Amino acid sequence: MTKKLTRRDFLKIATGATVASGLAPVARRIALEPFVQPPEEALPGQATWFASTCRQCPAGCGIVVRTINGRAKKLEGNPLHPLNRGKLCARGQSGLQVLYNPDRLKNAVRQSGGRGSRQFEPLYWPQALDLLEEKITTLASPERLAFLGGLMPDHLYQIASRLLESLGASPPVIFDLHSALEGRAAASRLSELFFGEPQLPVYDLARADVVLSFGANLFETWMSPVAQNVAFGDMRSSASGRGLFVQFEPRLSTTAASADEWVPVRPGAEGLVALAIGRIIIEERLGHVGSHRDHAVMYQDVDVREMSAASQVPVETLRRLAVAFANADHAVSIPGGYLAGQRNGLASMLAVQALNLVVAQVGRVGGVFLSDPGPTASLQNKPAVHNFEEVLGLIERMQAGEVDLLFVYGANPVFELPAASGFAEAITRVPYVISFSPFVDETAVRSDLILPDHVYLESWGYQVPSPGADRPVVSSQQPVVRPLYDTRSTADVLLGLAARLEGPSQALPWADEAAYLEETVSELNGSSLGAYNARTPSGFWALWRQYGGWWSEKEIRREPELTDIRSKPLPVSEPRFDGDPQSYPFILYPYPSVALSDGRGANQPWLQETPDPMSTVQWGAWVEVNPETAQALGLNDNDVVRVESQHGVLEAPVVVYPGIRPDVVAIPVGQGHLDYGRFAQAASGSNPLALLAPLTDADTGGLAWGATRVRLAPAGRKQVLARLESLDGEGRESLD
Amino acid sequence: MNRWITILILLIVAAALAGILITRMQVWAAPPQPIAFSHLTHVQAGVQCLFCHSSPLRADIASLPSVQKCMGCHAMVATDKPEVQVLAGYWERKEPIPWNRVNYQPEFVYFSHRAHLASGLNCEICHGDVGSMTVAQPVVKMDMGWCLDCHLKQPPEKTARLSDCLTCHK
Amino acid sequence: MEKDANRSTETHPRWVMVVDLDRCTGCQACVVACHAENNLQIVEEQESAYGRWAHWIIVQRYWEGEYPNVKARFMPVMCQQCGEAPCEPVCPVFATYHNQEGLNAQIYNRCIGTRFCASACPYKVRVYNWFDPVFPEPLSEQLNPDVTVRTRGIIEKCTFCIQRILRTEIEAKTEGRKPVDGEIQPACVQTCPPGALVFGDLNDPDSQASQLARSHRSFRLLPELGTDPGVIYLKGGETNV
Amino acid sequence: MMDETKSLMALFQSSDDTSDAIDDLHGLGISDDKVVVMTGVPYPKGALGRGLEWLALPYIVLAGAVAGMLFGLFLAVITPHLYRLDVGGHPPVGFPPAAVIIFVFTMMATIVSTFLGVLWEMDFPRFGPAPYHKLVTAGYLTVMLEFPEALEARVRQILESHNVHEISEPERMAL
Amino acid sequence: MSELASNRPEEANQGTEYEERLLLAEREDWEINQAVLQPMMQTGPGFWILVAVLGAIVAWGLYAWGYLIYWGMGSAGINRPVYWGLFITTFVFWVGISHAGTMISAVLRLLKVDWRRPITRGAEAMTAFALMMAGLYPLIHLGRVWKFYWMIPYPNNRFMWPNFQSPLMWDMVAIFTYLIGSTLYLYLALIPDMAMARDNTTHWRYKLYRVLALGWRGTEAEWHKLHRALGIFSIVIIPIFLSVHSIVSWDFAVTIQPRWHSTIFAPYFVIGAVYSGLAALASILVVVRRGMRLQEFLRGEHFDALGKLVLVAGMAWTYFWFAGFIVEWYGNEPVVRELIHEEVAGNLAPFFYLQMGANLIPLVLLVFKRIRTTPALLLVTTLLVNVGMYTERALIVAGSLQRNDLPFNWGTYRPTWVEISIVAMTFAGFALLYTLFSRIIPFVPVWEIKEGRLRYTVRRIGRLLVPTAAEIE
Repeated sequence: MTKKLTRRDFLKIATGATVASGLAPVARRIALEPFVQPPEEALPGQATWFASTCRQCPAGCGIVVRTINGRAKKLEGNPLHPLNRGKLCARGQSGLQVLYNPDRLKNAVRQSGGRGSRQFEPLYWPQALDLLEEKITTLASPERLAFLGGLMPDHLYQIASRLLESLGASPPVIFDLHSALEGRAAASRLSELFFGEPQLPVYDLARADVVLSFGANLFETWMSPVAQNVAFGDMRSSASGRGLFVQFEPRLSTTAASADEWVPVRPGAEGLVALAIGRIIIEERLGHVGSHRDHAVMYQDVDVREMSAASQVPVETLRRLAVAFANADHAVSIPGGYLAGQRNGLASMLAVQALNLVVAQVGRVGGVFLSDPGPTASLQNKPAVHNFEEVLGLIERMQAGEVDLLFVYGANPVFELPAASGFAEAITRVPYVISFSPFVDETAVRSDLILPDHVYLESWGYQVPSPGADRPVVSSQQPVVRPLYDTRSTADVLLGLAARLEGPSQALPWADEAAYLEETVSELNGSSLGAYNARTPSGFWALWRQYGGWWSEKEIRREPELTDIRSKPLPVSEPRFDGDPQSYPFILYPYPSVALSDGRGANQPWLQETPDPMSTVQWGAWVEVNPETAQALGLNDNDVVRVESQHGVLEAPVVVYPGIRPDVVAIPVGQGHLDYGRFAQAASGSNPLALLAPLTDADTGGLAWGATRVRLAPAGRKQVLARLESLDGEGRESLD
Repeated sequence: MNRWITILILLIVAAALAGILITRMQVWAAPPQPIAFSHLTHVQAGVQCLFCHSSPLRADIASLPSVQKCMGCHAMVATDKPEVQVLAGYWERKEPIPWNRVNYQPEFVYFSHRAHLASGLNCEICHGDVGSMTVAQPVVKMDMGWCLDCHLKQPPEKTARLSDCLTCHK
Repeated sequence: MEKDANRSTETHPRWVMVVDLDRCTGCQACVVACHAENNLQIVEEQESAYGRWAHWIIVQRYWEGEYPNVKARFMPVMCQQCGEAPCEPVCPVFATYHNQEGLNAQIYNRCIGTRFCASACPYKVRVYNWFDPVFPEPLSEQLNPDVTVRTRGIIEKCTFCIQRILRTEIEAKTEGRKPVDGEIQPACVQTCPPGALVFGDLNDPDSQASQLARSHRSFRLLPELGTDPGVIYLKGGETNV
Repeated sequence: MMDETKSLMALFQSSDDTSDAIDDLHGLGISDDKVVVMTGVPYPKGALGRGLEWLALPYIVLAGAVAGMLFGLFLAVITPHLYRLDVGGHPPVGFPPAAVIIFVFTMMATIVSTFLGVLWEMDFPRFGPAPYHKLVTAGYLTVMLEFPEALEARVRQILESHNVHEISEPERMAL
Repeated sequence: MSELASNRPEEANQGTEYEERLLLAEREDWEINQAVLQPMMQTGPGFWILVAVLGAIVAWGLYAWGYLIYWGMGSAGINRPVYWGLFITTFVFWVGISHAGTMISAVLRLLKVDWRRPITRGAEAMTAFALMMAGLYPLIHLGRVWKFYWMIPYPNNRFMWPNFQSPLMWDMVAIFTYLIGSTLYLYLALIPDMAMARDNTTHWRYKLYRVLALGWRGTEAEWHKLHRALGIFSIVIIPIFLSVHSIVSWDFAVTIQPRWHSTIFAPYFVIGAVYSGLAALASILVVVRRGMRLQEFLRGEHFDALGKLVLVAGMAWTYFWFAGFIVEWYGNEPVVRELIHEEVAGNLAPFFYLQMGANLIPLVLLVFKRIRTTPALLLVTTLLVNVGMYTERALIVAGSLQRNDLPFNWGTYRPTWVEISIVAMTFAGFALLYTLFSRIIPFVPVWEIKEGRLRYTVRRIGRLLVPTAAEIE
């Protein structure tokens, strides 16, 4: 796109405002209903564009929304946004179906028949707030209140934590499966160890000549997929050639399909590969870094042959890649989510990050650097996410009956936590559970009171993307349509609650979240970096909404100062798995589905209908098995197989998958909803978390979701998966 | 003369007539409206089309006036008239007025007032002299033949595009 | 007929789409974008499994080699907008025809559903509405008013987002100019994160599309059929520079 | 000077008798057009001594065929230009499709005109009343005669001589 | 005639050959009339049960069609890429059946083949009814049947005309023409018999026949004109019947779908049509003969001759099939190779062998006169042929579509109850029409029989008396 064009697109974006009750598309109605009061921007039947932020995943891409007659019609990437530069992924596109989902709660409800009865009795918001207040005030002690949060906008987190703080309760526990699968917690721990701060670094694919990605599914769900996709495009046609992109992982993922080389590493041994490569570089003084002396310590107890044997990657391959990596002007190695999913997660990630150090790519273009928060730092006081251990802690407290009141926001722990972690059972021990979910998901069903939040296209907020871009960025979020139903922003609910309690009312003096936001973001005004400035706060507020956020015009990177990481040897740690190899011969690889991510997309028919890139299957879930394994077990495509771990069992049809290690079986996460709306329940397929062992990586406390062993047994049934690809075609592209 | 042939001819003629009749049926009664709105009165009072139907110069559709706009005048003008009181009722209840369409294009047709006004047409050409109607009613059957009639009369360098199905069918 | 005369004198764009297989990461963004823009129906699992899925663009995936030296490639396939389309002449009612901008047009409400075009299409990219689409309220609010909703018994297919082309052209006209290259973007092109899709006018030698089309990597799908597709693929595994 | 004519209907069983009788009647000066033979079986032309009259049928058929061809031409060659739509890179009018259409419509018109033509020729439908005898289809060769009353005796005698099966006043019955 | 009978020398040994032919010689014309009219009048319980059963099937089929229209094409088993299934298959089948009618009565009439006389009407009726059934399918398989009139060329306010480049348009007009042609042909040859029926019946039948007879008296002029008209008809109808099935074949051949895109399709389809049509005619005659006790009119010699025709057509079909197959096999074009593999060893194999068996075995059987002349055996054989031909059409239509140039898009096809019910409906409908027809219209063309009888004589050749047909006219 030309710059000129970006301007024009930008001009289309109106200054945001909630829109008066709209018409349906005129052509589709015979009866015409004109506005009572026409909104400022909206010209009947003409498109108006509003800028906001996508909240389908934690990445925080900027979006522009095409609205007609007060109804959102299409989501597109915000062309000005430094992160996604006008692009948007499948999940982002599908945001409309969150807004227009037929299974949304239309108002606050109480389960009249008790939890799980699914009998919902509507509640007026004042009543709901009374109930809330009563529950809070009657608490024996504030410690007995717990807040479990998942994907939540920054300002809500701040309001919530302020509230809890002022009540004297413990701060929210933030955990969601999506973040766990991309290893957010581990990644920020890694940053602390390396750069002394939790901020997630930016891996500069776009300008790298060699990319070694260790279990990072860059183009699917990991961190900021759109940005990484865009970067990949640039890398492929950069002036210095198309770059070399190598993917290390036990299963050939969608990302690996785009890579130049896929190295099937033994699960959990990625770190060992990285160590070996680093060792080779140092031994053979590869690359253009003068001396490797100050790295020597890190690799002192690394033996290349051992590593090669342990990871089952031949030494020649290691050497070849080491040479390529070291000799590149710009090279980056990326520690991905799958690493964090192992019990030696942090060790592996350290080893991978260390490679960037060895070839001196830290802080460089085409390497790894930290994005400068600039003035956004003040907005950014939010932990990435908490790790699984803290959640286990909460579960214990619930088990022990130490929690009387539980708030759940933006997470669906019953679905997202390993069944073996016992959350479903623990929640029954909590006397009163309040969910803020706009949908009746598995957790909401187990709560007494549901106070549905607006969906993101109806609500306010902002987000500092993490990992950020090559410059300071804040994405702003604003209602692009008037709320469809009598739902209420959770932030407002909490503010309203605070106003009723004397302690919190001091801590949270704002009338509503908009007021809070306007005040907070006005701190950005007047910054010399900003793409725009305004004379008045209200002027800034307008521009902030019109641009869809605030960011710096020019690129600013930050070279992190390193910790003493170099001074001690890197840990060499073998992967360990749950279950013994004899009775459980296969390692389970649950991976986030491109469309459904961790399952939160399962209620959106577009995403259900979106084919999985590799298996081309729509709707269902399946088990990916290596051809030779399949042959050994006498399995074919569509044969249902019984997958059993020490903790659970599930049945799913087989996809014979050439790109997976014979000792690994993969199952996509996301299906298997028992609640969460008609589309989620219509889809066949089951939830692999039923199989997972509730293990953690001791170093980070993160969920070791890749460390479970399973066994397979044919179930003797067939189930035809909704493939695009014809099995008769035997995968041929053409016949000659 | 053989009756056989006559019968045949008669049949053919009858069929032809019926066909023509069916395809050329044009005007039908004006649809009932929630408010007995008289264009005549308003035009006589000197109100221009574009005052109420404000958007056609900028938008595809010629918008109906919002209740607010109606009240703009009728807050004081002719407040004693029963119909105006009905209008006021809608305003108080903050309800939109459920007008019924008079002229409409089927849902598979893309029609832009803006484009047509830009090419120099004016309202009467298609909508007839609505100003003289007490209750608005269609004057022509806005079907494909009617559109093409005009589109094919355009200068030759335009007709190719104007007779391209995709220009109007969506 | 003077119509032919001005047909020949007028110069029209030839809309083409260039698909750079070296950039495509199979992320499926185009698929959902297409659903959102063109009001495609949701057919649900059972029907999909019986080959009745309703995507206008699909990303075909091809395996190469055997474990461990296995590779996978992606290949987005949509209506190829053939210059010499086999699907056009067989339609008894002109529901599909070739317009002057090189588009293989499909007029939904003219279609009577013989499925002849679909049988004749060698790429099998034409989508048939086996049943009426269902949009449980309020999902119907997502429907794009610029695109009609096809009922049962109608063939539909990728239109290169004709409604977006026309909108941009009209906008440009009202601003008294021609659309600049890259201004017209079908939904899939607009959203494609790695920028694998490029849309443009092949008759304009300077357009990005026609520059790419001249690349040594460019090839067409099933060239031996001589359908002169309007979708141009760029071979993966190498770049122009 | 003709006094008013008389008409008789004679039924025969054998074709030989019939033709002989007719020959003799000719001898009496009863011209061919005064003799109508009705049979239930198609006898070879002239078997019963009856000349053939001219038929317009072939010309009707020809006319029909030409009309059909013209109509076909109109559909195949003219209509594509009435609303010009290009398909598959073909010219608006191609020879093969046009040929098919023209052929088929020519044939259709030929068939229809043949049928209408022959009805026209027979002046059908004509539901009487007309002189007829129910025994015709039962195999009797029926001869309808018209002659001057004066000859009646002679005629009857001739008919008898060729062992006629029955002689009767022709009754005009509804058919 | 009587003298012919009396003239017969006692000593002459009478070979069945002409014994049979002269069977009718002893009959008076009115007896023949009675012999033909009698069976039409008797409608016993068996008849009504048959009608009821067929009617029920038709009704169910109509329900299925309604279901199809209401819910959409999806309720049939077709899918991507098999967009055409049983509907088109059965359509081709019926068009094929319709071909024998004209083949028999037009061609044989033209060639003055004499054994045609008793079976022409049955054949013509078969043509008309088969075409009526075939004509339903272009409607049935439309996704939006309520818009079918867009295929009719008439001036309209949309300024739109149908696309005459589309084989479906050729199809429509050709089939319409053929339907008109064969119906008029049937009716024209019927008029004298209507008169006969008129003279021999009372009540409603009389009224009906009277109208249909159009006032036929049997004057020489009428006979003469009728003959001329029939002559023209039998010439004109032949190119039509050739064109119809060629056009049907072009529905497939004009696409570039592998295996369809073939030049031999037109003649191959035509000959296949004749093969299946003649076979169908034979089966029908056997059944009707039994049902209406027409043994006197439909005799071994007719079946013998018909059997020979079927045999010839069958051999011709085999030749054309092979001519196509060898080129496909030799050309080894990938998709076609794949299809052949599917047929010979793949999932289409059962159908392939069924069709080859059912089409070729009859050729062997029909060599034997005993099979040709024994109605029961002939029935089995000819039914076998039609099973074979139906399967062949299914393989061509639904089979070929399962494979195309992009293996990613291959598929399979399973018909649903809707399709099967509708197909059953047309078969039942055909039978129903035929059954009613046989009770209302003289199944045997009486006047033609009489004409034939009139033309026969017996000549003595050596020791034998040999029947000969006069060469006059």
